[in-house]
Order: sequence, then C-alpha cells, then structure tokens
Amino acid sequence: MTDQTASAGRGGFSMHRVIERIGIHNISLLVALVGLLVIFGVLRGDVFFSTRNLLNIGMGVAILGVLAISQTGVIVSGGLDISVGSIVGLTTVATAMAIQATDMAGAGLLAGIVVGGLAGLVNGLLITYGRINAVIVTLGTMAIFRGIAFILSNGQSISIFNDAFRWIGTGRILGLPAPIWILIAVAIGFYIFMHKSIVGRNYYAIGGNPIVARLSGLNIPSYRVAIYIVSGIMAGVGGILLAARTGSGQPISGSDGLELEAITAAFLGGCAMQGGRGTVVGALLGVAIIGVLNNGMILTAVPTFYQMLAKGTLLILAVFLAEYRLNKS
Amino acid sequence: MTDQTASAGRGGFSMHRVIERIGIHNISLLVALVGLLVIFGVLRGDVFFSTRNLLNIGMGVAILGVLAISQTGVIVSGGLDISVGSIVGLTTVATAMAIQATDMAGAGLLAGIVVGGLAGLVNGLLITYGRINAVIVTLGTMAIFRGIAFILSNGQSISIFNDAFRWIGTGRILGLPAPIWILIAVAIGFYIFMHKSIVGRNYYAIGGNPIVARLSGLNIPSYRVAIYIVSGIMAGVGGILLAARTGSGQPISGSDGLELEAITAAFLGGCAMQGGRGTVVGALLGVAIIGVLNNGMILTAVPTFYQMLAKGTLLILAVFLAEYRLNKS
Amino acid sequence: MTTPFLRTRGLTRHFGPVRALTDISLDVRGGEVLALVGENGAGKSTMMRLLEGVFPPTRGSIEIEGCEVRFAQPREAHAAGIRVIHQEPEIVPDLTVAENIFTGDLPRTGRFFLDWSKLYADTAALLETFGMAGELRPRQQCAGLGPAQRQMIEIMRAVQAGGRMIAFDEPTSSLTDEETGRLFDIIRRLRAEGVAVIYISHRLAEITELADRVAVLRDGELVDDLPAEGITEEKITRLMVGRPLSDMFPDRDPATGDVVLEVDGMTTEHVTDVSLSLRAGEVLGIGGLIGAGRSELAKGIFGFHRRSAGRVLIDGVELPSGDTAAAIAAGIGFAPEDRKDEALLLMQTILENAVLCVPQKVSSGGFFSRSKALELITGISKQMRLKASSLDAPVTSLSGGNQQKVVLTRWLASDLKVLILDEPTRGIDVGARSEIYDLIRNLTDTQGLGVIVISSELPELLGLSDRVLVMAEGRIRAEFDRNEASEEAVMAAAIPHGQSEAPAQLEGAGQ
Amino acid sequence: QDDLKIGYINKMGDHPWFVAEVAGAAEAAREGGAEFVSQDVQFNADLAITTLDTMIGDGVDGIAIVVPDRALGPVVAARAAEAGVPLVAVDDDIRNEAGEPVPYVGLNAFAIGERVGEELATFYEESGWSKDSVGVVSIEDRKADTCMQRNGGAEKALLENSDLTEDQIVRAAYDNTMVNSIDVMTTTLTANPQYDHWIFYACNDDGVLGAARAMENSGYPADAGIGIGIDGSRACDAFGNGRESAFKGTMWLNSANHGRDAVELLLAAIKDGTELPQATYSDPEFITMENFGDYSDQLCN
Ligand SMILES: Nc1ncnc2c1ncn2[C@@H]1O[C@H](COP(=O)(O)OP(=O)(O)OP(=O)(O)O)[C@@H](O)[C@H]1O
Ligand SMILES: Nc1ncnc2c1ncn2[C@@H]1O[C@H](COP(=O)(O)OP(=O)(O)OP(=O)(O)O)[C@@H](O)[C@H]1O
Ligand SMILES: O[C@@H]1[C@@H](O)[C@@H](O)CO[C@H]1O
Ligand SMILES: [Mg+2]
Ligand SMILES: [Mg+2]
Repeated sequence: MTDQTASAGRGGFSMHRVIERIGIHNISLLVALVGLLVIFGVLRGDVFFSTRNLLNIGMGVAILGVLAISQTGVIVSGGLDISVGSIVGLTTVATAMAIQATDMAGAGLLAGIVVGGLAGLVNGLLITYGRINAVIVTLGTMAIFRGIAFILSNGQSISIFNDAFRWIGTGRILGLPAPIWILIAVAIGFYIFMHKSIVGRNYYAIGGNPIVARLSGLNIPSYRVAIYIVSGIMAGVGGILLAARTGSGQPISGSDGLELEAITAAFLGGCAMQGGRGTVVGALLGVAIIGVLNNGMILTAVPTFYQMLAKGTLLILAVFLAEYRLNKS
Repeated sequence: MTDQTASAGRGGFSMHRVIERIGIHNISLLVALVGLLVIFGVLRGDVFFSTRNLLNIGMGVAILGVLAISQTGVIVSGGLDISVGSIVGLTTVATAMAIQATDMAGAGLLAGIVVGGLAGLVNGLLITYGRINAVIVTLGTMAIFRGIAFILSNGQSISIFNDAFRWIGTGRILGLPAPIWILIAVAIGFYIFMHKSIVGRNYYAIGGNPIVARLSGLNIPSYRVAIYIVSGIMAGVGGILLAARTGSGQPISGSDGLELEAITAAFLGGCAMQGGRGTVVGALLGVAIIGVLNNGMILTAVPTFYQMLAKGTLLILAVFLAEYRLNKS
Repeated sequence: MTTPFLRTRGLTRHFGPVRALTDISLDVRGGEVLALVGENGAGKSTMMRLLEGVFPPTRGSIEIEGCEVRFAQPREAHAAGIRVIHQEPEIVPDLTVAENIFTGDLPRTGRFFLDWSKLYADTAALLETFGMAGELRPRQQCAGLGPAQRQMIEIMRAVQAGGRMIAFDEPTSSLTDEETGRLFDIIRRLRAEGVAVIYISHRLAEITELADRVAVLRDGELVDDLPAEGITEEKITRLMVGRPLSDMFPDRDPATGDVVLEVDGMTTEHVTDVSLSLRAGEVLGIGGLIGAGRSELAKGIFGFHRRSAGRVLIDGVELPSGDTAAAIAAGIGFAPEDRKDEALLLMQTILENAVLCVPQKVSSGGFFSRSKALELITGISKQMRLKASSLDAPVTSLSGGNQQKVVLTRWLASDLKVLILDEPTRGIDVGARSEIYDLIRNLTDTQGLGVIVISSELPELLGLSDRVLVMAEGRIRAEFDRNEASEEAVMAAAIPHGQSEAPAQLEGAGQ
Repeated sequence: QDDLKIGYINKMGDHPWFVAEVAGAAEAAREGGAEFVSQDVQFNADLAITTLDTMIGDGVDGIAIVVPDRALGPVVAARAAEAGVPLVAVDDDIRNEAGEPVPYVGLNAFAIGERVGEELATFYEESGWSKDSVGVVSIEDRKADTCMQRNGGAEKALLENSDLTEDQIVRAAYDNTMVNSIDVMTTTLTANPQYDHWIFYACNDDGVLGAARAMENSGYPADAGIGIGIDGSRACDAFGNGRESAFKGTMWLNSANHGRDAVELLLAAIKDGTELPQATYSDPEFITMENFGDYSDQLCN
C-alpha cells in the first residue's frame, strides 16, 4: 500500500494526472495508432499524410464511428445491440422511400431517425419488459428488421435523386466532408452525455452493478429502454449517411457485418463485456485504428487474404498491448 | 421457515424430481419444439413426419449440433469462441489438401482434427497466457484463420474424390446417416463429460466464479487452454463433415456465420453470458428447434423475407417463454 | 405517545415453502435506535428488504406516519425517507469512490450536468466525517477495495442521502473496533437529529451499548420487543436461541504438537518478510486493523498470491509458490472472509458448493457420484446445524450465516492439517458462533489440526487463540502468548506507528 | 402426374438479382401450372445440400439451382440423378461426378466480361486520352470465382483492343457491396496521383457505380472516368436523373429471364420428355445514358 493520503493529488507531478485523465487504455490505443501511422507513413509517405488521404480515412469510418460510439453507450449500460447493422439497412430503405414519395430531403431524414428510433424502442421494450437477454433479442430483431426491410423494398434498391439529400453524403463545410462533421457532432454529443451528464454517469452504475443502481433508486427500466432507442436513432443516422453516400436505399446495405465491426471497435476502445466500462474517446480511437489500417493496407497494396491476417493480428495485438500496459501500471 | 435440516429430499413426489432433473429451461424448449412439430405436422403432415424428412432434419443440423455442444462447454467455462466458423472453413481446406496429396481418407481426418486442435490451442494460449478477452482473441483469430484458409487454397475450392472419405458425409449405418451418428457420439461424449465427470463439472465452477475456483485448487489456465483445444477439435470434426458432405474444401462457403448460429443455439439452450451455466441437452434442443424451423419453412414454402422474420421472432419467443416459465416456478 | 415513524402490521414473507417472516407487527420511532436481533436465518434481512421495497410482502402492511404505503421499488422507499445499509455491501467497481457514494444522488449543475467539483468536495468532507480520509480518496476507483472499505462506502451512501429512517444490517461485521466506534458516533448523531434507526448485529456488546429498544426474531417470528434499559448479553442470547449458552471460551491447555506449518521470510506483493510457525493442535490468532495485510498473508500461504521471496513449508516440505492446488493437496484449507466473491459459487447448489475441494472423495473413476457426495455432506451439515430446505437448494437461498456454514462444510469434508479462517464468524449469530468455536476446539484437540484465525473482533481473537500475532502495514509487528495478550496490547501494536513517517524505519516488534 | 412441383435453390436470395430471378421463375411455374418452392441458402454449401434433400424428400419434380460453390456440382448432380429429378444449373455452371456439364441456363461469365472490355476500349478510344494518363482499376471480389471470370474477360478484351498495358492495372479488392467499393476506389485514387483518367470494371453494377461515386466525391469531372457494369441492377440509380457520371453503361442481363427459362425447360422435360439443352446463354443488352429511356420502366421500380 502506498502512503499517499487522500487530498486527491492536487498539484503534484502532472504527468500522472494527464495519464489518469486520458486513461491508460486510451494511451495504449494511441500508441498503437501512432505505430500504424509511422508504418504507413514510412511505406507510403508520398500520399499517406496528404489532406486528401486523411479525409478519405475519415469518410471511410464516419458511419462505423457513429455506430461504435453508440454501441459503447449500450455496452456500458450492460447490454449489447447486434441489430444495428440491420437497422442501418432498414433505415436506408425507409429514407429512400420517404424521399421517393415526397422528394424532400427533410422527409428522408425524419424517416431515418423515426424508423431507427422505433426499431430501438422495440429492442428496448423486449429486453427490459420481456426480460430477455439482450444478445438474444437483438440477434432476433437483426433478422426481423432485415426481413422488414426486404419486404418494404421487395429486395430492390430504391434510387435517391434528391440533391439536397445526397449532399449529406458528399458535401463539404469549411473543407471538411459533411459525414465527418456528423461524426464529430455525434462524438462530442456523446462525450458530454456519457462523461458529463448525470444521466450518462448513471449508465456506468447500471452496467457496473445493477444491484447498486436499483438500490440507489435509479429507474433501470427507463434507462435501458432509452439507451436502445438512442442506439436505434444512431443506426438511423448511419442509415442516412449510407443512403446519402450511395444514392440509394438497399436492404442488405450496412447489414453486412457492420454490427460486428462496431462491436469490435467498442471493445478495442476499452468496453468490458459485463458492462460498466468504456469511453467515447476509446471508441473513437478504436475506430481510427480500424480506419487507418483499412486505408493503409489499400495504399500499400496488401493482398486481400493477407489483409484478413493483418486485421485479426492487429486487433489481438492492440488489446494485448493495452492490457499489458494496464497491468504494469 | 421450515425446520428441516438438510437431508436432500430423497423420495418425495416424483413429478417435481423429474422436472428438476430435466430442468425448467429445457422443458420450455421442449414445449417450443413440440409446438413447432405440431404446426408443421398440421401444415405438411404428408411429408413432415416421414422418416426421410426427419433424417433430413438431422443431417441438416449435424454440423451445427457438434459446434453448439462444444460452444456450450466454452461458454460454461466463462469464455466464448467466435472463431469456430473460420476453423471449420480452415479445416475443410486442410482436409481436402491432405486427401488430394495422399488420396487417403485417414489423412484427411487427421489433418482436420490436428489443424482444428492447433487452431484451438492458439486461441487458448492467447486467452490464457496473453490474458486477452476471449471475445477479442477469437474475433481476431476468426479473421486470421480465414485468411490462412484463403491463402492455402488461393480462394478456390478443392475437390475431394476419395470415396471412403465422402462416405462420412453420405454413408449410413443401421439406416442412420453417418453425420447423425457422429452428432450422437459427440453429444453423449459431452454429456458424460460435462455432467458426470469431475473435470467437466469443474468447468461450471471456473465459469461461475474463477476466484472461488482458484481458491478451491483448480488449475484454471490448463482448464481454459483445454476447452479451446476441444472447441477447435470439434470445429475440425465440423470441417470434416462439411468437406465430406460437399465433396470439397472451401475457405468460406458453409462456414461463414456458423459461429453465430452455434452461439445462438447455445444461448437458446440456456447458457449464460457470464459463464457457469448451460447444458448439453439444452444445446441439442436449441439445435433441434433451429433444424425443425429451417426444414418446416422450406416445406411450407415460406418466402425468403418472411423466413427472416419468422426465425427472429421464434428465437425471441422461445427464450421469452423459457424465461417466463423459469420465473413463474 | 406520538405516531411512530414506521409501523408494520402482520408483515409476512414466504419464499415458496420457506416462511422467512411471519406476522411481524413492529413500531419504529424517530430519535430511537431499535436493535433487531436473531439467529442466522431468523428473517432480519428479509424484514429490511420488505421495508426498502426490494420485494413486496406476501401479506401485511407497512405504514409511514400512519399512512399505509406500498413500495414497488427501492426508489419509492427512498422517497419516503427509508434507507437501508445492506448486509452484503455492493459497489460499482469501475466508478470512483465519490461516484459510488453518490450513486442515485449525484450533484447537478443546471438540469443535466454532473457537478464534479462539488461531488469531490462533498465526498472529501464525508470521508473526513467518517474518519476514512486516510484510507480512501474520492477519485480512487473502487475495484480492488476490501470488504471493510466497501462496507464503509455502503454506509456513507445511505447516510449522506439523509433518510428519516436508516437501517443498518450488520454494518460492523467487517469493521474493526476503531471504525465501529466512529460509526457509533454517527448513529448517535442521527438519533439526536430525530432519525429512526434500526440496527442489526450479531455482536451483542454493540446492542447493549447502542440500543434504546430490542426486538428479537426467532424463525421468522417476533418473540419479544422490549426496552434496552438494563438488558444483558445473556438475556438477549436466551431470547434469540431459546436456551442458555455455555461459556464461549473454556480454558484449555496450549498445544504441544509438532510444527506443521512454517512460513519463513515470505514476501508477496502485499506483505513483507513474514515469518511464523504453527503447531499441530494450536490456534494461532492474527490481529490488526483493516488493511493490515492479514487476508493477504493468508492468501500468500495458500498460494493464491505468488511469493517473491521466502518459503512456506508443511511438515517440512516446501510448497511451490502461487499454487493453490498444491496447498490443498498438502493439507491447507482456507475460508476467505468475502463469502460472496471468493467462497461461494452463487449459481450452484449447496451440495455442489460443499464438495468443491474433495473431488476424489465424491467420485469413482473420475466420475461424480451423487450418493457418495450426499453421504459425505449430509453428516457434516447436520453437525454444522445447517438450516436448509435441501442440499439441492441453491446456495443463494441461504441466510448469510448459513452460507458461511457451507464454506466451513467444504473444508471439513477435506483432510486437513492446517485450516486458515479469515473472519470465520463474520455475520454469524451467537448460537452458531459458539458452535463454530466448539468446532475449532474439536479440530485442534481431537483431530490435531493447526488453525489460524484472522479476526477483527478482539474478544474472539483473544478467547480462541493460544498465541496472537499482530500485523500492521503488511508486516508482523508483535507476538503475544495467550496470557500476555490483552485488548490494549493488541491494539497498541496494531496501530501503524506515526502515520506520516516512512514505515520502513519501524521494524517489527516481536518476530 | 397432375400436380407438378418445381424447386428453386439460390445462393443469395436477398440480392436484387436473385429476387428478380426467383420472381421470373415463379411466374413461369404459375403459367405452366406447377407449384413452386424456392429457398435462399445465403452462400452456405451445407444448407444448399440440406435444402436439396428436403426438396427431394418433399417430392419436387424438377430442380433449378444456383450453387453457392461450384465445387458442389458432383454432389448435387449425384443426388438429383439418384432421385431421378431433372436438374438445371442457373447462373453458375457445374459439372457432375463424371466431369460432364450439367444443363445450364445463364450467362457466360467470361464472355460477358469480354463484352465489357470491348465497350471500355471503344469509350477509351473516343475519349482521346493519352495512354499514360490512364489508370485501370480492376475491382475484384476474389472470393467469388464467377466474379473473377468476369474481371478476367474484361481485362483480356480491354488490353487486346487498346494500347493500354497490364502494368497500368491497379487491383482493388472489394467485398461486393457498393459502400465498400466507394471506400476502396477513393483510396485507390489517392494512392495513384500519377493518373488523371480512370477506366474501371467489376463483377457487377455495385462495384462500378461505387467507383463512379468515389470519383464524383473526390472532385473528378464525369468525363474523367469510364466504368461499365454488369447486371443492370444499378442502372436506374446511375441514369435515372439524367446526369452524366463515370458510370457509362452496363451489360443488362435480365435475371428474370434466367429464372423463367430454367423453369420452362424443366417443365418441358418433365411433361413432354424434351431433353434439357446443354447450355442456354442469355444475351446482355448494353444500356447507356442514350438508350436508358427505352428500359427505364423495366429497370426502375
Ligand atoms: N430469495 C430467497 N429465496 C428463498 N429463501 C430466502 C430468500 N431470502 C431469504 N430466504 C430465507 O429466509 C430466511 C430468512 O433469511 P434472512 O436473510 O432474512 O435471515 P437473517 O436473519 O438476515 O440471517 P443472517 O443473520 O444470517 O443474515 C432464511 O431461511 C433464508 O434462507
Ligand atoms: N486487489 C488489490 N489490489 C491492490 N491492493 C490491494 C488489493 N487487495 C488488497 N489490497 C491492499 O492490501 C492491503 C492488505 O489488505 P488485507 O485485506 O489483507 O487486510 P486485512 O488485514 O486482511 O484487513 P481486513 O480486515 O480488511 O481483511 C490493503 O492495503 C489493501 O488495500
Ligand atoms: O453474384 C453475382 C451477382 O452479383 C449478380 O451479378 C449475378 O451473378 C451473380 O453470380
Ligand atoms: Mg441477514
Ligand atoms: Mg482481510
């Protein structure tokens, strides 16, 4: 036992404070990220650090980033949402149909958000009031939402010709593409929510120890339902981005393994299976690592099959290093 | 409070004992299964209960059954093996290559088992001695093993012409197809192991509370590594069955997403996320439900998109009913 | 007399066939400390859970200031001014001490935001009040805290919220005397402020010291409700158990057997250069304040922690480091203090928990034999007077004290040379307690075991032990023989000398 | 034999291509007075065999199958032969145990690729670009062998009919989805700043339209790229608003025709004993901005 007494190390050496604030785990991720940047910088310095390429990376992970951040919220609360990929697919369809019917970008946005929120509500109600394991529920609704998307669209893609809407996927503000702005907004919003707001902090208690949370008088059912609604809405945002980027609504789009990538990023970012742990910054770093890796491997022309090897190895290595440093400290 | 001092209710009313032995959860699954049988029996009584169709159902879930049972073991121990689908793919390739090289069925079997076991060993070592979360490790090795399978096969399927080997997928003994015999053998073996043997029962302790297990003198690392090796070997058995049935080794077709189905079946069968709970009989019932549903929906010509809806709904409903009954008792 | 703050009428709660609580009609007044006593499983905790709305009563009603209430949720009980400090403290491991204490009552700025600076300031002040400032920091993560620290967090959580009735369910079972003293000051202050206090404890001395009124539960029924004025421990015991108890600590001759356990210069991550020896038939007590490293010493011997230096020998044979299996094989048993997290498999039955360490005795040919297991455990559990509906019942359905008996059953089933008991009577009633003392006697005197007892209760420590070691700051500070050991001497050795000085300068007293 | 039943197994029932194909098949069955069951096997070889067994057990009179893996050919052919059920392979051709081709309806993957390559060469010539300013992107799904055949055909014909050379080809791996194609192409553009003009082809419209979108998003004018797709499933997205892009055309294959042809051939064989023809290839129709108007009713929903 150290002899440091209370008074919460005001002053003192600040390096320690800095580390405590950022979090050991995030520092490891940062190290891993910098490592990748150095590797790809050396191999393809000619283009890797160009503004254009950095924006490419950002665009490539905008949707994943939104989903990884909201997934972090769900996992912190002690749950899991495997249906997000399907919700993305479903909302692209809803968005495209709304725009086809009205030719108004706003209608598309509204449809995406509302349908996403409703899907999340279904998840939340089943998990909370049906008292069914979140993994089971969202595995089930993954299939259900996908089925609905197919039935609505009859399996065909629905074209979107509305330019205002398409702008969301391609337009720029101050040189930065709109999807990146949206990711930034979502990240800041969630950061404030998860780390600064009372409600957000309570999710850590609920996920970390539901008994404490219940005995402390937190209304766990409402919290649970709310986080799945939020997750559904964020999947709706993802669906809107996807529809805007591809110019169409398509039921399979997004549903192909997107949830797994989002969950991977969240875990990479420091979430714990049992809940109560995870940060927005960590999720973003996890997403950044995935994005840089995807981009760097294309730039350095790593053959497809070796890309799988590399991705798997990186995932394990990143977490290993993170845990290793964590234990040492 | 009763004044009974523990004497372990020998005798007493036997219905209660019967239920206790089978387990409430399993009874709910049985009810769900019987419900499905009745539905499909009514709709397609002409063929549904024919021996041939029942055997088809059995054949259809043989591979899934093997994987769901071993996944149950892994989950009981407090872990998860997401890489099994990839190991199946990898072992079909290894098996096919071995047979192509030697034209000996035995070589194929050996290759499948050994490669599966090695893959499991890698998982086990990384999880146990690398101290990395099982989800992360097996997500990573899922990509790695698939990458290796693609590299070995160059992404092409490798045909198997050896008749002795092909017999494993198609031959019959006493009227029952070989894959069903293999599933039966695996189920009985695991049942005895998990529920009767001391070593198997210890997995419940390790998954239930690793600290208690250690303080009770269990050597957790060896147990952990062992269960992943077993999981890998069982995936190898799955790979052998797949290769024998399809007459080819192929890195992806047939193995993609198999892990999710196996995990679903295990959870359906009563496994708990945090470990320490789950039974072989439950896993088998879960698998049977999936198999009957798949078969019945083909026979009743449910359109593709509605099949998704039906599967998702069933999964949720089955678990809901199970939990509901569990709570009532 | 005015209307009492809280009144129950015919309060009843059954769990299937188990009648945990029957027909309780009881008043609790503001400005009064009502002690609730009873044997393990008498229904005390069940009563608290009903009051806090954790689950509803089977029958009966609860009134607050004359109005009937029905709580579906603890939240509703809190709103009505009722707070309960639970027997098994619960924390959120990944949150800070401050957030843990204020869960559910986090201070706000504006409508939405958490006021971090106020949170930390309030926590610091609270820690000061409870004398915990030296031990806990507001920003410290709660993962890794010991039971005592968790217990204090649980207490602070309930007290800071400021209820009108606060119930303490065995708050001191893992606290030392010093902390207990501070807690009593706080309880007295609450009483002076007009708060109604319910106090549950198996330490009867505390009851006579603190209570204004004593209510006694036996087998779920209220058998007496009387003023504390002039009440004695003997009388409470008689009411609880329904019979008088013999002397708890009869005199005995110190053991003279051979040395069975020897620890030589053991250093682990948590303890430094510890040496001790234990003879067959001897009870070695280990005292010290919370955090002194006693549990860590036990875990070092048992091989749960790795040694970085030193040796542990059983009958002269050295045990490998960090190998619990080897320790068990060599004949060491260890009952940890933290039942829920370290001793019991909560998803399993009593029987499964009891046979965990004796696979060879309950199997044939590597296969589990239920009949062998039943035969082995039925006898021991009878001897332990385990109260359970069946050995196949989930271990979680037992009361705290009976859960501890399951842990002891586990070790009695095994062939031991040395048994290490960490807080063996934590949360155990007088009746069972004296049974456990008898059992320890029996183990040493007739079976020749060496027993190490770690206890924060000085009377127990001194009464049981042939020899007492005192630890502070991870080292052994003093050693006393049975006749030299007194509460004063032990306490004096236990207090870390000069909190501000470097501990390394103070070498151990009697090694 | 009064009530006939046709079984239809396809590898990817949720892809628009197969949705249309199955619809065509179902319609043909209805017109021919037969019952119709179809099953999506989601690229799962094992499920394909289980489905085959189930359908045979259910007493179907003829089977059309799009196999998830062409190596399944011998097993599928053997089971059908054993049950005496006529079999037609659709879209992906297969062989039986003896190595003989199973009657086939669909496209000739390599030949279609060649037509794409020829059209690309023509567009290139008309563009007047200098050889050195052009990067060629082969957007490949290496996991699907019919895709690799299409790319192979396109590559061969493009190089034969133009002055472009193999060293100008950049190989970009995509996972058969449009978003992924956007990301992969975007990075490829950035990685090769030496080229001002781009020619690209892929397995299908998703790959090509994704690449065209990537160029658009990266600020290239519509006439800086030439891409030609296969299958027509994205033609409406590309041409529907009448705006030029680098997506210059697509080889439309009406998959509904494949389904219809397969079922009609099976019914003829079952009812009249007509022998199943060895191969029935459907001809693609080349759709560009110019002629899109003639097809938009069929291509847009
Ligand atoms: N959830 C439950 N399910 C079944 N039985 C229960 C449950 N909770 C308590 N009991 C039973 O109710 C009785 C009273 O238990 P309770 O925990 O209230 O005792 P207690 O007086 O607090 O004992 P202790 O002093 O050991 O803490 C015991 O027999 C216990 O086994
Ligand atoms: N997991 C851990 N990580 C860090 N420090 C720990 C951990 N467990 C215990 N400690 C510290 O080790 C020291 C010894 O604690 P220990 O629990 O052994 O004390 P003790 O004398 O047994 O007191 P108690 O009466 O609480 O059992 C304490 O300072 C404690 O905070
Ligand atoms: O997979 C392809 C599909 O994308 C479509 O182009 C038709 O042919 C199939 O083989
Ligand atoms: Mg109690
Ligand atoms: Mg201790």
